[in-house]
Amino acid sequence: MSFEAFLIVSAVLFCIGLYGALARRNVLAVLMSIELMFNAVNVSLVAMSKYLTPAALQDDISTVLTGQVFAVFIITVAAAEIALGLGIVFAMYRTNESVDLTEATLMRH
Amino acid sequence: MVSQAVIWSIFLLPLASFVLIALVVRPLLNRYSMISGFITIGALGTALGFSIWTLRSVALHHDLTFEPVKWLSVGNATIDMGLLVDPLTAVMLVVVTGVSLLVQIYSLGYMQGDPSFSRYYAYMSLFTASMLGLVLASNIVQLYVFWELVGVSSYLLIGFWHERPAAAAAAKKAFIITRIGDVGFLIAILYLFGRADDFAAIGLNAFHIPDIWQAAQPQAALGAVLGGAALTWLALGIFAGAMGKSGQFPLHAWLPDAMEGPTPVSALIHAATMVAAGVFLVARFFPVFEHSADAMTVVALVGAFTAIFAASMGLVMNDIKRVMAYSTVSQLGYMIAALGLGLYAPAIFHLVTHAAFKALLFLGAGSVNHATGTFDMRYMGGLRRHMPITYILVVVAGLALVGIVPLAGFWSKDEILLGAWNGTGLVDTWVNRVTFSALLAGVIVTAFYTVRMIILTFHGDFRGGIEKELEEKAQAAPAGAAGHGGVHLHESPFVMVLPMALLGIAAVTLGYLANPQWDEQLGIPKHWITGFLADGLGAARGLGGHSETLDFSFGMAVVSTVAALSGIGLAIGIYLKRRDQRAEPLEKLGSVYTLLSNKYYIDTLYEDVAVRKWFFRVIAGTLDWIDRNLVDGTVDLIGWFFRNIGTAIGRFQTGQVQAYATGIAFGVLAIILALLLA
Amino acid sequence: MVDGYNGLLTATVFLPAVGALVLLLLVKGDRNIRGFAVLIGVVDLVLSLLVFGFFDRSADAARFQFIDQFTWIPDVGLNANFLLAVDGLSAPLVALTGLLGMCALLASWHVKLRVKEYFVWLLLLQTAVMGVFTSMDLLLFFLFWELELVPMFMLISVWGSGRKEYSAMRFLIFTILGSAFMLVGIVAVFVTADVGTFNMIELSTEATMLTSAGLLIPLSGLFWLFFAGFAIKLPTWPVHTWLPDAHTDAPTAASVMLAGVLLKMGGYGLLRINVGMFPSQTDRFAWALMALGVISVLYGAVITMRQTDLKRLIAYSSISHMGLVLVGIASVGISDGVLTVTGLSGAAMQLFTHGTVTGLLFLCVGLVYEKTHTRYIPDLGGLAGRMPVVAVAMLIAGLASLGLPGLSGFVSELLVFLGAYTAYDWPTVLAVLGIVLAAGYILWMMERTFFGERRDRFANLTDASLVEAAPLVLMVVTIVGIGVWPSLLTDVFESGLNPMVDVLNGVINK
Amino acid sequence: MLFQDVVFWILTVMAIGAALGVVLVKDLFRAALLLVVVFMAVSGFFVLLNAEFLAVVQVLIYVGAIAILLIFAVMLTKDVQHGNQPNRLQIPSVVFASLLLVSLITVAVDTKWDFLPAEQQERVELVQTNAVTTLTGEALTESGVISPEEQAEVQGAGLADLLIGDYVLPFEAVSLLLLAALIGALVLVRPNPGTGRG
Amino acid sequence: MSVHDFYVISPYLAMAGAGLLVILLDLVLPKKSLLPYFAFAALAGPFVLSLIQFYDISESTNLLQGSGVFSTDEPSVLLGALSVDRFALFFNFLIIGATALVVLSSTDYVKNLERFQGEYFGLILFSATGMMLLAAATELITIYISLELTTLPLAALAAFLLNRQSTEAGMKFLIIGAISSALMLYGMALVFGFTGSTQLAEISTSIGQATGDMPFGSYALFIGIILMVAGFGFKLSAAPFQMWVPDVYEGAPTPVVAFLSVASKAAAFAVLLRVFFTGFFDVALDWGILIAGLAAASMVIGNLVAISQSNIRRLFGYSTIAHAGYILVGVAAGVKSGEGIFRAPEFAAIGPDSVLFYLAAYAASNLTAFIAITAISTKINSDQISDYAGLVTRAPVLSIIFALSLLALVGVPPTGIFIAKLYIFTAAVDSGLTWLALLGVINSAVSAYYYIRIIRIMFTQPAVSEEKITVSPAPWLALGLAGAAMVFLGIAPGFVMEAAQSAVRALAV
Repeated sequence: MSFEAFLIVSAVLFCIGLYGALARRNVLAVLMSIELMFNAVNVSLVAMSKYLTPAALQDDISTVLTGQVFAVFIITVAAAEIALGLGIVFAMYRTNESVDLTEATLMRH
Repeated sequence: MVSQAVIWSIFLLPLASFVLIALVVRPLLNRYSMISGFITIGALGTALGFSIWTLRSVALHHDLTFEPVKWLSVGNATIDMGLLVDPLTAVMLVVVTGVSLLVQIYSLGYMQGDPSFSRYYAYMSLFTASMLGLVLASNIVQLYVFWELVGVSSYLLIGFWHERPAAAAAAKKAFIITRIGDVGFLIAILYLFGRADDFAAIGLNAFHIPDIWQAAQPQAALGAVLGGAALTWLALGIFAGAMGKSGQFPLHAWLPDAMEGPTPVSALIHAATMVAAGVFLVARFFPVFEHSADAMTVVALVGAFTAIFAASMGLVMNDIKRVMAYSTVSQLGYMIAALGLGLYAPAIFHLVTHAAFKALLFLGAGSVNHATGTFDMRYMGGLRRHMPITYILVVVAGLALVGIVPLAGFWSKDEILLGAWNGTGLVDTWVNRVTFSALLAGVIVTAFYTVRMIILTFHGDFRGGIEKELEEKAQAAPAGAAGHGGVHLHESPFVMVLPMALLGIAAVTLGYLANPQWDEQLGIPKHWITGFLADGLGAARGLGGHSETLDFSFGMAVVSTVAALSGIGLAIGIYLKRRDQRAEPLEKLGSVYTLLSNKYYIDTLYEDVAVRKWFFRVIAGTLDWIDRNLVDGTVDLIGWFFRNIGTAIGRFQTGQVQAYATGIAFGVLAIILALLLA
Repeated sequence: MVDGYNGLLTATVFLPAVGALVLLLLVKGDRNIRGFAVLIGVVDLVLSLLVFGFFDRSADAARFQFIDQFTWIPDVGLNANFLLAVDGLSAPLVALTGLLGMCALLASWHVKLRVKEYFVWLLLLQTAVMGVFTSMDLLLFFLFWELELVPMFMLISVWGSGRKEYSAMRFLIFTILGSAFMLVGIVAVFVTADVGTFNMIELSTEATMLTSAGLLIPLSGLFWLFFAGFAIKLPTWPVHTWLPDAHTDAPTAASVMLAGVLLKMGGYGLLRINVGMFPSQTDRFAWALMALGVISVLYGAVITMRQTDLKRLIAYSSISHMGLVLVGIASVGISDGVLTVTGLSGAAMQLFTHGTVTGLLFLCVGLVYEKTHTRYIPDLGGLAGRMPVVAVAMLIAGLASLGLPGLSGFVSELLVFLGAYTAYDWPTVLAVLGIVLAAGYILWMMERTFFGERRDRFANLTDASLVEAAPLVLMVVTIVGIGVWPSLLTDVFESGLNPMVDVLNGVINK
Repeated sequence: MLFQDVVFWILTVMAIGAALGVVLVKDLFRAALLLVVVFMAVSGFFVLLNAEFLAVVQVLIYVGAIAILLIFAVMLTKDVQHGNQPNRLQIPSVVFASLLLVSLITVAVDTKWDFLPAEQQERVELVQTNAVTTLTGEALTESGVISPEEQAEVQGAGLADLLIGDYVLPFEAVSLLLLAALIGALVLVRPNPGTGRG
Repeated sequence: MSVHDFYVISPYLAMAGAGLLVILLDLVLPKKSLLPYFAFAALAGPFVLSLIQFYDISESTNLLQGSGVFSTDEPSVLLGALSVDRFALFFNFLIIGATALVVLSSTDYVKNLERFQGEYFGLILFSATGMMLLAAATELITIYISLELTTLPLAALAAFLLNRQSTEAGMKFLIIGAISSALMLYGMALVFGFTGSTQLAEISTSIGQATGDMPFGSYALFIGIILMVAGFGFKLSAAPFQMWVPDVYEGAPTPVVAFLSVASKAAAFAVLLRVFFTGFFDVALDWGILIAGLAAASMVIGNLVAISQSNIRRLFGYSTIAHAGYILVGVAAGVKSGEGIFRAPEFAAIGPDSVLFYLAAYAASNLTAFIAITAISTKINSDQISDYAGLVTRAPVLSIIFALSLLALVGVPPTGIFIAKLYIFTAAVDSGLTWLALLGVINSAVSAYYYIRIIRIMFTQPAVSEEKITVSPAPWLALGLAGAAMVFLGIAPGFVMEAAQSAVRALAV
């Protein structure tokens, strides 16, 4: 259970999320995949917080929490993003009768 | 002593006449267009007087060097506008103003009623001014300037009846062909400027004609600036210009076509003066030419060949003016050949006499045309009964051309033949022999076609004139000829006959009186004109004193007369007694006749093969194709490429948002790879 | 450089623009608009003639005169000045612009479509061109250089004929592409370590000139960057293809301005910048200029022969004639000895004379087109009888174009050839052949258009009216005047070019 | 450490397996539920990484709010039957994702990370584990943080202190962000769309 | 937080407050048409505060370093997260100005909305707050939050019309934005992990210790910085992260597009400069090449694809990509390879100077164009370029101003972008990027083709309708202001240039 292991898990989660975000047709599935990516980042950040030396450790012990603070913000932003995202999804669903991204190609070329 | 202002005014008077007619008379007083004629004649009369004054002054050895006016400075040389007055100039001035004056008087009658009367006189004035400027020029660029102006005057006058397509085409042809020769002249000037530093080093101006003479003297104290092969090329460049203007083979093709102009124009420009400018040019630079045996050989051979070559075509022409045109080319060949052999004075002498009798011949042709409306000798005949004065004058002039004692042509042509036989040592002997033979043969041919022309025109029965011609050709009357349309067989009016008569007098007497062969006549010294000119040349070389002239040789006189008479006899024998007046006996010559009447196919070669086919279709066509398809096409292709590559890239824009995200992922990985590999 | 403010040049340059503004905002009615525009043209012509006339051409006079200068962009980033001045090279071109601008305005008397807009563009164009010839700050120079594009583009694409939009676009893209290279050149000059200035006066003075030390781009690179911009404008082979299109489809006045002064900007740029600022490179690459020049001369002339559209014909002949400018500049390439001003002076003269000659040709063609409604040569013929004034003007222009002595074209061609021959003899001889070709196409064109039998369908043609003839007369007088007394111009040109020649001699004999 | 390793591996399998499920299963509803599993597993990781507070937040926000919202959305959009179809970008997605994975793993393994020195481990752990609790002096003394300065320092290093201290600005900004997002969402689900065109 | 801290962040608070105020006013105001004017007036707050701050600090100082009227000796809690210096203030003015113009130009546009006009302006102002913060942020978390604060309201605004195009645009913007942020976050995480800090100043110190022989000296930095570039690249609309741009530009409300293309882009460049020059300068030689590559790709792709567009907003989408390319040239030109054995990167201030100037000029020109497009498309109800035919007869003055702005975008003098391009290419040549400058000018030439095509259509083709196009006073005012700025920057660029230089001096490492 080394630092690298956490990073690798995070990387795997991130890439699965990326794959999902790129390859799913349903917009909700894409949003879920994006959440996966955010979570993956959070795992890395917290792991770094635990294992690595903060630059200002000598001056300020609280810098060991930077990663966690970062994660808190990411979680919050993710929530906001999902809220807005779902708003757009509903609007899109109302006008398009579909949440399929391959059908949302009115504007192209 | 004649003053500078007087000499300048010889040139300026006709110029002023041109300006006055062009800017005042033509736009404002066109209804009174006769004024133009009088202005011109007045100006030329004065100019003639001044010219004679100048000639006298030169003959009295007055110092006539004047300070030139700076026109343009270029690097180490300046292009000046100045006066170079030597015997050659003086003689030419008189010839030009004299012939011009007579022709202008003649034109009063000939051009009467033409709607563009003023324009005609304006052009004529411009021409005369240019020609005089050319003669007076002291600077080679100045000479070139007037040389070109003379060319453009000729262009304007040939194309005077511009509504006749043939006239417009002939004008263009004349200008372009002479311009080809002028390129040589221009390159010679460029070469001189290229040596300007060397000139400047010894205090000379590369453009100043006397300085060029001086620079070409190998024995000059200052040392030769010009020499060797360069001198030959320089001389040949100048000669190229001369060839163009004087219609020497192979640049002769324009001159016969130039007969599309009004006949007085032909008389003045294409017989007496402008075409002689080539001879004048070679003479002007004779001190340069004579130091290159190679150049002299070329000049002599070209002249000799042209003399016989043009004469041969004159044999078969039906158009009276064309006969004379070829005759002119041929006679110019004599002069050029003479210069090539080193016979400076005889060449100019011949120029002078030729100016008189050839102008007369042309004016005679104009007179005939005035009566018959045509120039085609096949529709003339028997005119001697209706226009006796013209007949007599034309016969006199014709015999002068042939060289019959004691008419003017005899004396001058004999000098040339004699000089060719004797040689001057400037060229190899074989050149002398070849030239002499050609010129002698030329005498026979000249005699033949002259007599043929006289017989066809004046003897036999009248064959219908322009009316008959139109009937046979069934075509619309040429617009410009309308004024002379009808056939009214009678002698020309006085204003036309008077100048002819004066020229006739000159054609009879000029030869002997200008150059008395044995002793002083009427106060004119023995060998006056040749001696005068030869002295001038000596002065140009930097030598003082009197120069050698040729003494009359009975032997040569006999030989040339026999040759002339044999030609005359042959012509009389063939034409005068022929049974069918409409037939052309020379047609019996078969393919030779065809060759001659097609002018050796040279026009075809030039116009159809060289210009139309090779130049226009092949070269210009190819370049045009390249321009439209390759150069332009490349541009269009690039444009097309950019437009379409944009569309192609736009194809990735599928509208599906994840494709865009994939683009981002791809971008990230591409950057990683690129940086790793970089 | 001493700051100074004379004001004459500023007035000359900006008067048309101010006039355009006033026209746009205040003047109503087509008649008034025309009259006002022509008035502006006359005043600007007078101003430009004042510039030319009062230019001190004595030997000890200052090289640059009538200096108008103030700081434009302070020395914080770009250090550019508003700097107008003329030297002997630009003073005649200013006069030329005034003259042709005036003629173009007069030639537009019969424009019916969107009259106000038309004159506004035309006046703006004049300001731009005037600005190019008088700016002595590279940035300002470039500014005016670009400013000229839009009016020209609009003039062609709105008031033109034929494939006008295509042609206008082509003109635009070519020129912008050319100026793109130039811009990089300007930038590179500026950023060079110890330069940091756009001041063209300093950059063309020997002491403060660019040297190969401390350069980011080699001097040769700079030379070619500028050359690219000017060559397209000139235009030289093989970047000439925009010109025939633009000319063919442009309205008369635009053609006059395009051929008369816009092309001159290219030649002026070559002289002012390529020769003036990069003498060593000009010397080094003179052979290339010569090659391009000779090719342009011959290629343009040969293709001119094939043209059947009058304007296209003149356009190709312009390519040929502007090739001579390059040939003249190539006189710099003498291998030894002392360079004289001849060739450069010839090139400058060629700019001026071609401006007047081609301007006149286009004016005439414009009149022919206006009256016959065709420019297709085979449809024309025999016009001389119907419109003698136009025919005479056209003939004079044509003869000047083929280099007839006594008319302006001869002097410039002669000087060009004289100069170039000392450097490259045989190539010059080739270029000289161009004058035969010129005689060919000009006279053939005259023959087919004006001479020959009268056509019935032209029976009702009228000759040029007084207003139409006025610009013709103006130009003919100039052409003949310069032809007869060329020193009037050459002296001025030489006073501008001599300093360059002095520098060049230092380079050549190094 | 064995126990923690075992937990780590269990969580890893859970997280990755569920994540794969999220992106692969056809039924969107199940995908959403699997997403909850991932969230829980990540929460577990947080616990393992001394971030108990974060684990709680994770559960509260992700599972309690985000997942629920998503499940509602899945049900409301009635697209469940179409489900979680793949699009045509399968191959590039897999290729790019795996390439990125390779890069990221390289980063994880090959970077010379600046690991925490062993002597600091304990203090850091103390700060991290108790980020949201107020530690008594006693507890600190037990953990080896004895000097008053050190104690004060550790006591001032809570997450909450940071959020209203050093990170007050992002904290304020994020509140604005939430407000904006909510307003945005509110506007977008309004019943009567404007008629204006783009 | 001390009083001084509040003073420091007062422009941001004022901006956010303005947003809230407008939303609240919407609830109480009876006459909705006055709303834009209130929003406009509310911008005076942040503007005046920024102005005060501007005169309160001198060059290369930071309001947090104890200067200013409310200065205290106590270190601020904001230290490290924010740097309110001339650089930030330059962008404050730029963003406030752009926002003001967008608000003014929206007056006609929002009349189509029956409700939620307040929210429309509120979201714009919130987004503007984010942008201003972005320009001042010096810490990764703050940067991230500001970035999201910028992006999310814009996504909502893009979908604001709730028709198919608009929602699609909003959805695309949101999803691409989210994926980019995720990538960027991973990058930030790696950078944070390697350097042990989220503060740019500390990152800068640590980064110098990376000594591996891979690019950027370490794999974490290598991948981390590239992922961050991807995230910023989305905001910059730089290739290859640009593909969302045309679609969103086509679908979103026109004023929003204007806002997006001007203010959002400016903020993105601000943060790019801040992060790369303050944080990552030690590895500048590596990212210099990277940015140069992006610049080249953006210019080429933007211009080439724009040529074939028929929808004007789509065309402007590609045009904005191209302009991002030009500006990136300036960013790349900020790095000079130093001399000596180690060839440490040298800071070339002229690069960022030119970027700032370009952004100002681009803002003026592009806003002019977009305000004109808004005015026109509201009336002719079409975005097809072919429908702009003969516009000169229907709205002469508007057409002329629009044409001028198009010429400005080409870079024809005497407009701001000409000087800006000159400045940028000067910087590029100065830093040895002549090839890039050459590519840039050639691209400018290519761009003339499609910009001038629009002018040609407006001026030379016959009008489809005779109906005049009328514009209400507020957009006229906006158009006038933007147009004047556009020309002013070309004729007298010195003032803004000096401001840009003084701003960049604050950035200097």
